[in-house]
Amino acid sequence: ILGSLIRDKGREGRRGFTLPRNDVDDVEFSAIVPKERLRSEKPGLPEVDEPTVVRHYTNLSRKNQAIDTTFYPLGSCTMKHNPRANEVAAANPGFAGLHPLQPEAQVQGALQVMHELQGFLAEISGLPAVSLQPLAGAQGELTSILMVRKFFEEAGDAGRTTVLVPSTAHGTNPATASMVGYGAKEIGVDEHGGVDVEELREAVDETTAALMITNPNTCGVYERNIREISEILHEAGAFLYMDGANMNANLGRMRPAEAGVDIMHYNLHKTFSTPHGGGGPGCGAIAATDVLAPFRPDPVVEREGEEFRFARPQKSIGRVAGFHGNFGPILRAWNYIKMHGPELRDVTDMAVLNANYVRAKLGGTYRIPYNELCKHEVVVQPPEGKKALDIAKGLIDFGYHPPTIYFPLVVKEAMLIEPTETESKETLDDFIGAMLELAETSNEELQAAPTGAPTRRLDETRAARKLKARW
Amino acid sequence: ILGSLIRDKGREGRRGFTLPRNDVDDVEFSAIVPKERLRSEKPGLPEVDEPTVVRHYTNLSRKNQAIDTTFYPLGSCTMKHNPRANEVAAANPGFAGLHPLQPEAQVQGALQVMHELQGFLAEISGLPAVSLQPLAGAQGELTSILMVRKFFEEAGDAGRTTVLVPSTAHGTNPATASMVGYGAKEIGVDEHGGVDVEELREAVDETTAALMITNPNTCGVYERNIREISEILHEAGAFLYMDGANMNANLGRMRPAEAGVDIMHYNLHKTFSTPHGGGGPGCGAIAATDVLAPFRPDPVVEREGEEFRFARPQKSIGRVAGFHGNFGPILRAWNYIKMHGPELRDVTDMAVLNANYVRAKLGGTYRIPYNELCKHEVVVQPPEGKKALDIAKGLIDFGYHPPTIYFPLVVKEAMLIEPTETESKETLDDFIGAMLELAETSNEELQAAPTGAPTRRLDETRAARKLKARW
Amino acid sequence: MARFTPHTEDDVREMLGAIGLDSVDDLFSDVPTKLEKDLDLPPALSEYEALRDVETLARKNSSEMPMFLGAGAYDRIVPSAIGAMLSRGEYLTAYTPYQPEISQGGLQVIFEFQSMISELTGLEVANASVYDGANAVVEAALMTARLTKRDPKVATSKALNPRYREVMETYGVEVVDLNCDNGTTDFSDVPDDVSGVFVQSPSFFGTVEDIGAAAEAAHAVGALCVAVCDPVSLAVLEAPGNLGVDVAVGEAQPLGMNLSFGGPYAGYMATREKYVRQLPGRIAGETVDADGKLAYVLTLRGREQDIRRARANSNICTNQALTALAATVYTALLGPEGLREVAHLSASKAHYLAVRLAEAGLPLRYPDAPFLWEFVVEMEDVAKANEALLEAGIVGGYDLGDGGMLVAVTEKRTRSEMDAFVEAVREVTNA
Amino acid sequence: MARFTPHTEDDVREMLGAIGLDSVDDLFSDVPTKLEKDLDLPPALSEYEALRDVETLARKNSSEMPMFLGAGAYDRIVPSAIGAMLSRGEYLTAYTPYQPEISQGGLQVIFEFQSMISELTGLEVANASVYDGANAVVEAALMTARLTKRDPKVATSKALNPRYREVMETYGVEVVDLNCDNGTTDFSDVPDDVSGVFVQSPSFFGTVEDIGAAAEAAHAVGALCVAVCDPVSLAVLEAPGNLGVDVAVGEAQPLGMNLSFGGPYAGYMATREKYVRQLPGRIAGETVDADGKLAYVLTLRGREQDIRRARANSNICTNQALTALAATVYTALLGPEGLREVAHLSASKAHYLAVRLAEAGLPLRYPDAPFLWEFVVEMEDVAKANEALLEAGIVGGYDLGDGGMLVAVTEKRTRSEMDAFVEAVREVTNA
Repeated sequence: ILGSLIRDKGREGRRGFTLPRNDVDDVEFSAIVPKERLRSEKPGLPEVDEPTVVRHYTNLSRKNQAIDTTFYPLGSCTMKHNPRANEVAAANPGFAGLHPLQPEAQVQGALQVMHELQGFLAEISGLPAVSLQPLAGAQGELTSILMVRKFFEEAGDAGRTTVLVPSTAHGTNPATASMVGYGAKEIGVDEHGGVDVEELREAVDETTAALMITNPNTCGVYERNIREISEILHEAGAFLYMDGANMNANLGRMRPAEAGVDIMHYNLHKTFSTPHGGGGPGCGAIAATDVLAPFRPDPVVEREGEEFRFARPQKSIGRVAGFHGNFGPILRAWNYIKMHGPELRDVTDMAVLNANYVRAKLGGTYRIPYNELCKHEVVVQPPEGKKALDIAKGLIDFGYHPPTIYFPLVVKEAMLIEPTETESKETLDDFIGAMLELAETSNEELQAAPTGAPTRRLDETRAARKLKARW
Repeated sequence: ILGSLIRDKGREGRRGFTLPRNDVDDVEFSAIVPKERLRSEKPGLPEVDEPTVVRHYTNLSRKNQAIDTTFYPLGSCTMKHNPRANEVAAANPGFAGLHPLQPEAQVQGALQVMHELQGFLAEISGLPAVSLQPLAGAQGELTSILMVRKFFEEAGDAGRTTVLVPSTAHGTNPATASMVGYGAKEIGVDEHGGVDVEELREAVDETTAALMITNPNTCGVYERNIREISEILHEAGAFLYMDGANMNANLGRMRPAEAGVDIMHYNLHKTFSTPHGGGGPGCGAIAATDVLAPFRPDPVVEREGEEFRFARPQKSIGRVAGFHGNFGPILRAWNYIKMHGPELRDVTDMAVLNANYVRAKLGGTYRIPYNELCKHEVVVQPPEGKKALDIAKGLIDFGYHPPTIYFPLVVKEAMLIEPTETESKETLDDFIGAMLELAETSNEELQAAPTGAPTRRLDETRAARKLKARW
Repeated sequence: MARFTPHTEDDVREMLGAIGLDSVDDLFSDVPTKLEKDLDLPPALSEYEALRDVETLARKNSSEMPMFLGAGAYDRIVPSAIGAMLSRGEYLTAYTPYQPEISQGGLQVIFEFQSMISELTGLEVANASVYDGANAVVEAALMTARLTKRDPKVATSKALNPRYREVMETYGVEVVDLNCDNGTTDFSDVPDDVSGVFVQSPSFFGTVEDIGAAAEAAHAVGALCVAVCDPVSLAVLEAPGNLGVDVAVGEAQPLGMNLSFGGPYAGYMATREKYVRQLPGRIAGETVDADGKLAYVLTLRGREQDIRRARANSNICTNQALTALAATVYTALLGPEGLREVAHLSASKAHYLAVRLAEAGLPLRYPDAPFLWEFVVEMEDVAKANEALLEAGIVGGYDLGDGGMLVAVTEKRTRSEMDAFVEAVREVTNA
Repeated sequence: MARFTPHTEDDVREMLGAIGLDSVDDLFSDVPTKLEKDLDLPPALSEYEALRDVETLARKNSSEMPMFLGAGAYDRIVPSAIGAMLSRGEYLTAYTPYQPEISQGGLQVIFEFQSMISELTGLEVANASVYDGANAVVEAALMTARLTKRDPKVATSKALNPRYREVMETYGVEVVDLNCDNGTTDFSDVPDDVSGVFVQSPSFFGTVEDIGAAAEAAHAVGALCVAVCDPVSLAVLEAPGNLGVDVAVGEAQPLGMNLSFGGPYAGYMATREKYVRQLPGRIAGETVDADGKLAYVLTLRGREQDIRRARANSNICTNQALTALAATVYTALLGPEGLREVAHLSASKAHYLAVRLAEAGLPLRYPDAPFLWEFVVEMEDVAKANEALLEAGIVGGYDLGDGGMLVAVTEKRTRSEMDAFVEAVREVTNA
């Protein structure tokens, strides 16, 4: 029963929701719309009752693991606990029922939230010009690079054709560069896992629009040459963009502005703990220097006396979202930051402590390619002869969500472990114990894993070869 | 991990909740309370963080089955779907934040809800005098019998010492009679599963205070002699009390008043679908004739013009609850009834249809002791040689919550199946299929069940013999 | 068709066919008193319309204002995580855990609740909760009668919440009054035929009573001592179990339950292990399953109505499982230090307000009795004061009806709310 | 210590010891640009204080009023069961289902969402959703460019939501204007170098467009046709897949999502199977596990950024899984008949209001164009009308800035609300 689709649980004529009675004259569609534009066949949607719907989606949920059920050290995704206060905030009908096009005078509370959050994000990054509009991290990247492009357009500098991307970068970075029309050129890493400064120096020239850096990078390593890197770019008239996916390692300890970053995106859902919702929605707010401020998406929120209002930045790239951004995550991030204040630094401190603790305990058994201080995540490799995939599937049988695997690409059999600050030492110790035990488990046994999950390993090839993406 | 207690997941100094800062001078307890009245040792409570709390109780919940996850035909408990609209209603801060002792002028909305529900329950039962105060079905029984006792006290009739209880009654009935100080005398059943009228006639005399009847009774059978029964009692000056646990079989089809019932209790949580919450809270509202009205608990809600107010019934038995009753379930029942209106009858119709369908389909394989029309539940017996307990445990492995077993006591190896109206034919067919398959399963295999649940069968004797009821 | 029933006309026809009937009406052919008319109820509303009505009536209430009402129910902070847990369908829509194999979640919650109550009260065993504080009190009174084999008769004072006393009287418990003129009870003169001596601390008037004296007095006459305690106070006040009491009971509402116009709340009950068989209500105990794995189950069922029927120790059928879950999650979130801080904030603020009121010429009724966060202040016209407070957007204290206002101050109250309280009351008093 | 971190001082000391460090500061010794001051943020608030601020700001908004605003986001009934499902921690706090064995719940939801979108649009394959309707539109535009191997250039009219057009322009899509003077678009003059022809129906002005004509025009010049459709309208309007379109996209917000000041919503995208490799975003597909058991998995990953990097068909990383769940639960609850009824109620009411406004001297701008539940009414001073409406407790329509008010009427609106609307507007118009 659990496996069957909602449509299979229905029968023609069943209804899961009752609507109000019509209190005006009934209109016949055939009387108001030309017949050929009207639907000829009823869509094949479920016809089910509320009890069936609730039971179906409750049981489906029970086939998911999540932070609420298990440790979820998915590297680069910052799967921290989501405070339930944020959910109460987001459910407030005074916000949940607000239409995005209501006149500004009717939405002063919402605008104040946005304005305050803009200020918080400016302070945390040191970059004064914020936009909350991008709807996800990847869109924050795109927005940033679009702003860079527009800057050069406005400056009449047509020769900027390339965006540099370290080989450790998230896949979204080169994809973003391409979408904006830049060639993406890869830069290698040095022996610490950081950007190879010499290679960078050689690559940067007058065609360079920007370097897209992640700091700490996806090897979990702080870019110790960050100042030199930014100087190299700035000397060439190019920008340093920072992918903020890893901001959880920086709060109150490092501000991108002081490191020479010109523009960055936040993943509000990661760093400021909006529930990830199974993949979204998120918010990819950006923060930039005053130089790039005029290019921000339209609109941003400004304050005039006691009034808040929308404003179009002077040379805006235009809008990247239908409305003002994902207000739900915006409200949650605002609430989260207010519950922490300057103590946000503790978040970073404990996240980094946890990652280094895992590093210290796994080292010796697992290979640590960059075994120095890591920041909020650590990349490890299984013992010789073992596959990251097998260890990951083995972890499932221990009740854990596996780390990110096969990323960063620069590390073979990489397992990127991000414990986050909300996990206790006991949880980490248990996880470490499982990892050590798996290192001793035979490959045969590992390859059979998982055996205790709702399914065993899937035939992914078949899914792609015989595409069946609907009922 | 899942099995360990919340206290074991903590460590001294951890905190799961942050309180506001003190904005007045700190008071030292030693300065305001004599030292010997102050706590000498810290209580051994968990010291855990919010992430741990949320994960712990989320994972515990996943070891429960419930209506939201599975068919739950627990006889006499009316495990129907709980509409989520009721939860939204109950969460409304305009009700959830209301103090029970706020002056009446401040709580007119809440009083209106109570007054309207009193009216609905009067209409549904035909009994005009309602009290919403009893906090559970069992307390509704108690309240009813206390009212009966008070009536006789006021009438100066000291000779009423006995309450009659059919052998099919819920255990709460005789327990209630005892608590009120009555002797409980059992009446047997006739060949239809109904009260044995002849036995009743012989038992009723001037010492009889009341008969506590359940209708339909716990054999799922409508008391076809209900009128005769009430006449017998009334002629003897005694009252007919009805246990309303089974009101789900009566809505809009039968009103206790017309059957001669003098007083009854409702289980609002059963009939009107407040979530059962793992055992409570419920609401055991009562409804009575005008004769018994003056004895209702203090207070009831009255309307005066546009104003609603609390009033003490003239000869009230007093209060049975600290405040006005379980307002949460009251609000939900009110909302539920408003969403149904006179169509409440469909609830009963479909509940009775479902039970009879199960009866028709199981008959032949299972023994049906009273194989006539049943109402909203049906009592069956496993095939010769099989135990109700084993079938029940076998159902667990099919993913079902078992029916009530070994009740009613008058039927050996009884399995009391109440499907409720919110289950689909497909669900019933699957359940019936499982029941039929279990009838064919060897006892050996059955006795091993369940094997797919979070635990296997428990050693209940050990729990009682070596009581360990705390960490 | 009703709103939450799946059946289509085809379903109904097929099912009637299987039963061998022609119509739904036939399902009721055995009902001699069939109702032939429609119920006279307002027409069915859709969910949206019904919830609109809820909102309309909610707005007729004065809610979400700073509140100084207590008297048995307290306006405390309810952490957001509680609602998230209570809304889990597996808790919300289950019933009494009769089938322990698929109810381990609920059973362990009860076990943890019991453990927390045991820790707070200093007593060996607690039950899974009863309906509310008042019912815990009356069940304790009946327990003392069964244990002492005396008639249910308890000695207590006006410092016991009058609603608790009323419920006891409804249940046929005789109540003997002890003196409490100075706000604390005098236990020196307990009649020797009572089954129990009841002491509430903090008392109805907010004062911290001498529980030890009550226990001594009870035992001197062969009675049991029952303490009635606000569980939050037990973070700072001595555990009743350490003061000689036999039973501790109380209202668990302050542990994370919404005020909700008086319910649902939960009553807690704890006692010494030797008295456990007279403890009413559900009890979850530890055991093992067929594989020897630790598990929980309802135990000592022999005490209960469904087994023992007329000879059960109470007719109580279920506990308040969901509100007990709220108390469990609350206590886990707060922990001993958090509870202590709740008590500390409340007491600090209450003493601030008491001083400010005294300065404004509104004296404490019991200046010599220790109190935590609730106190009686003398006032010319309490009703008038409460009206003035309402006008200032404040829910005032409880009118004792004798020129006293019972004022409760929780951790939610701010200095500025208290200053506004004093201001509003002062104006009326001076007028 | 921050609020949601478990570590005690002992934990920290022990862990630092294991790492071989003396202090937490040492964890940052590799950071050359260490911040030496505290962040200048307001002091940390407790949960209760923070939520009090939320409430304070919420009250500064004009919410919970009858609303006649649409223009891309609609005030529809959101069934209560949706919130109950979305708050399940297993959905709420999971991430992209990279590990399918422990993500079957989320994956099946995506599969069901895709199926429903396929059914509504009449197209073979849908993705797991993108950020919002506007982004679905621009992604469709880029798709047409990839598929036609032309520059991204689309022909459309002012009847396309201007915000969608703006986002296309931001992304570098060239937009060519078609005529739509009478409220419906004239597709007879499409330039032959466009990659796509876009038709929104119901259009931004609420009118029902001729999608078939758009498809024919597109194909005539070797371009693709993209239809932008309100999914609720697809319960009654012909499926775009049956009218020759190649891609259908739109805003899924009307399917059970709160207005939430503009987001989170979800954009849907569906296309013909032959184009699936150019469809951006996540796609869940059916497969089997090692035991041959049916299961779901993210598939065709080769299109995506994490595999293909610079050559991916989009930089999109995730879908809007939680809001897509809302759409899925909504559509399941309503079903085809329920959706149709939503459409029917909305259309009936909208036509009632349009007639009443016309009677009051406020005519439709496009009297000859068919519409469902949104229409443009001519008005002297829209801003003034909206002020009058606000005074009457009503959120007015969308000010087109040219003497037109775009009025949306959903199933929530009542006759009396509409009468009040007419009344308020009439007064201003007559004044």
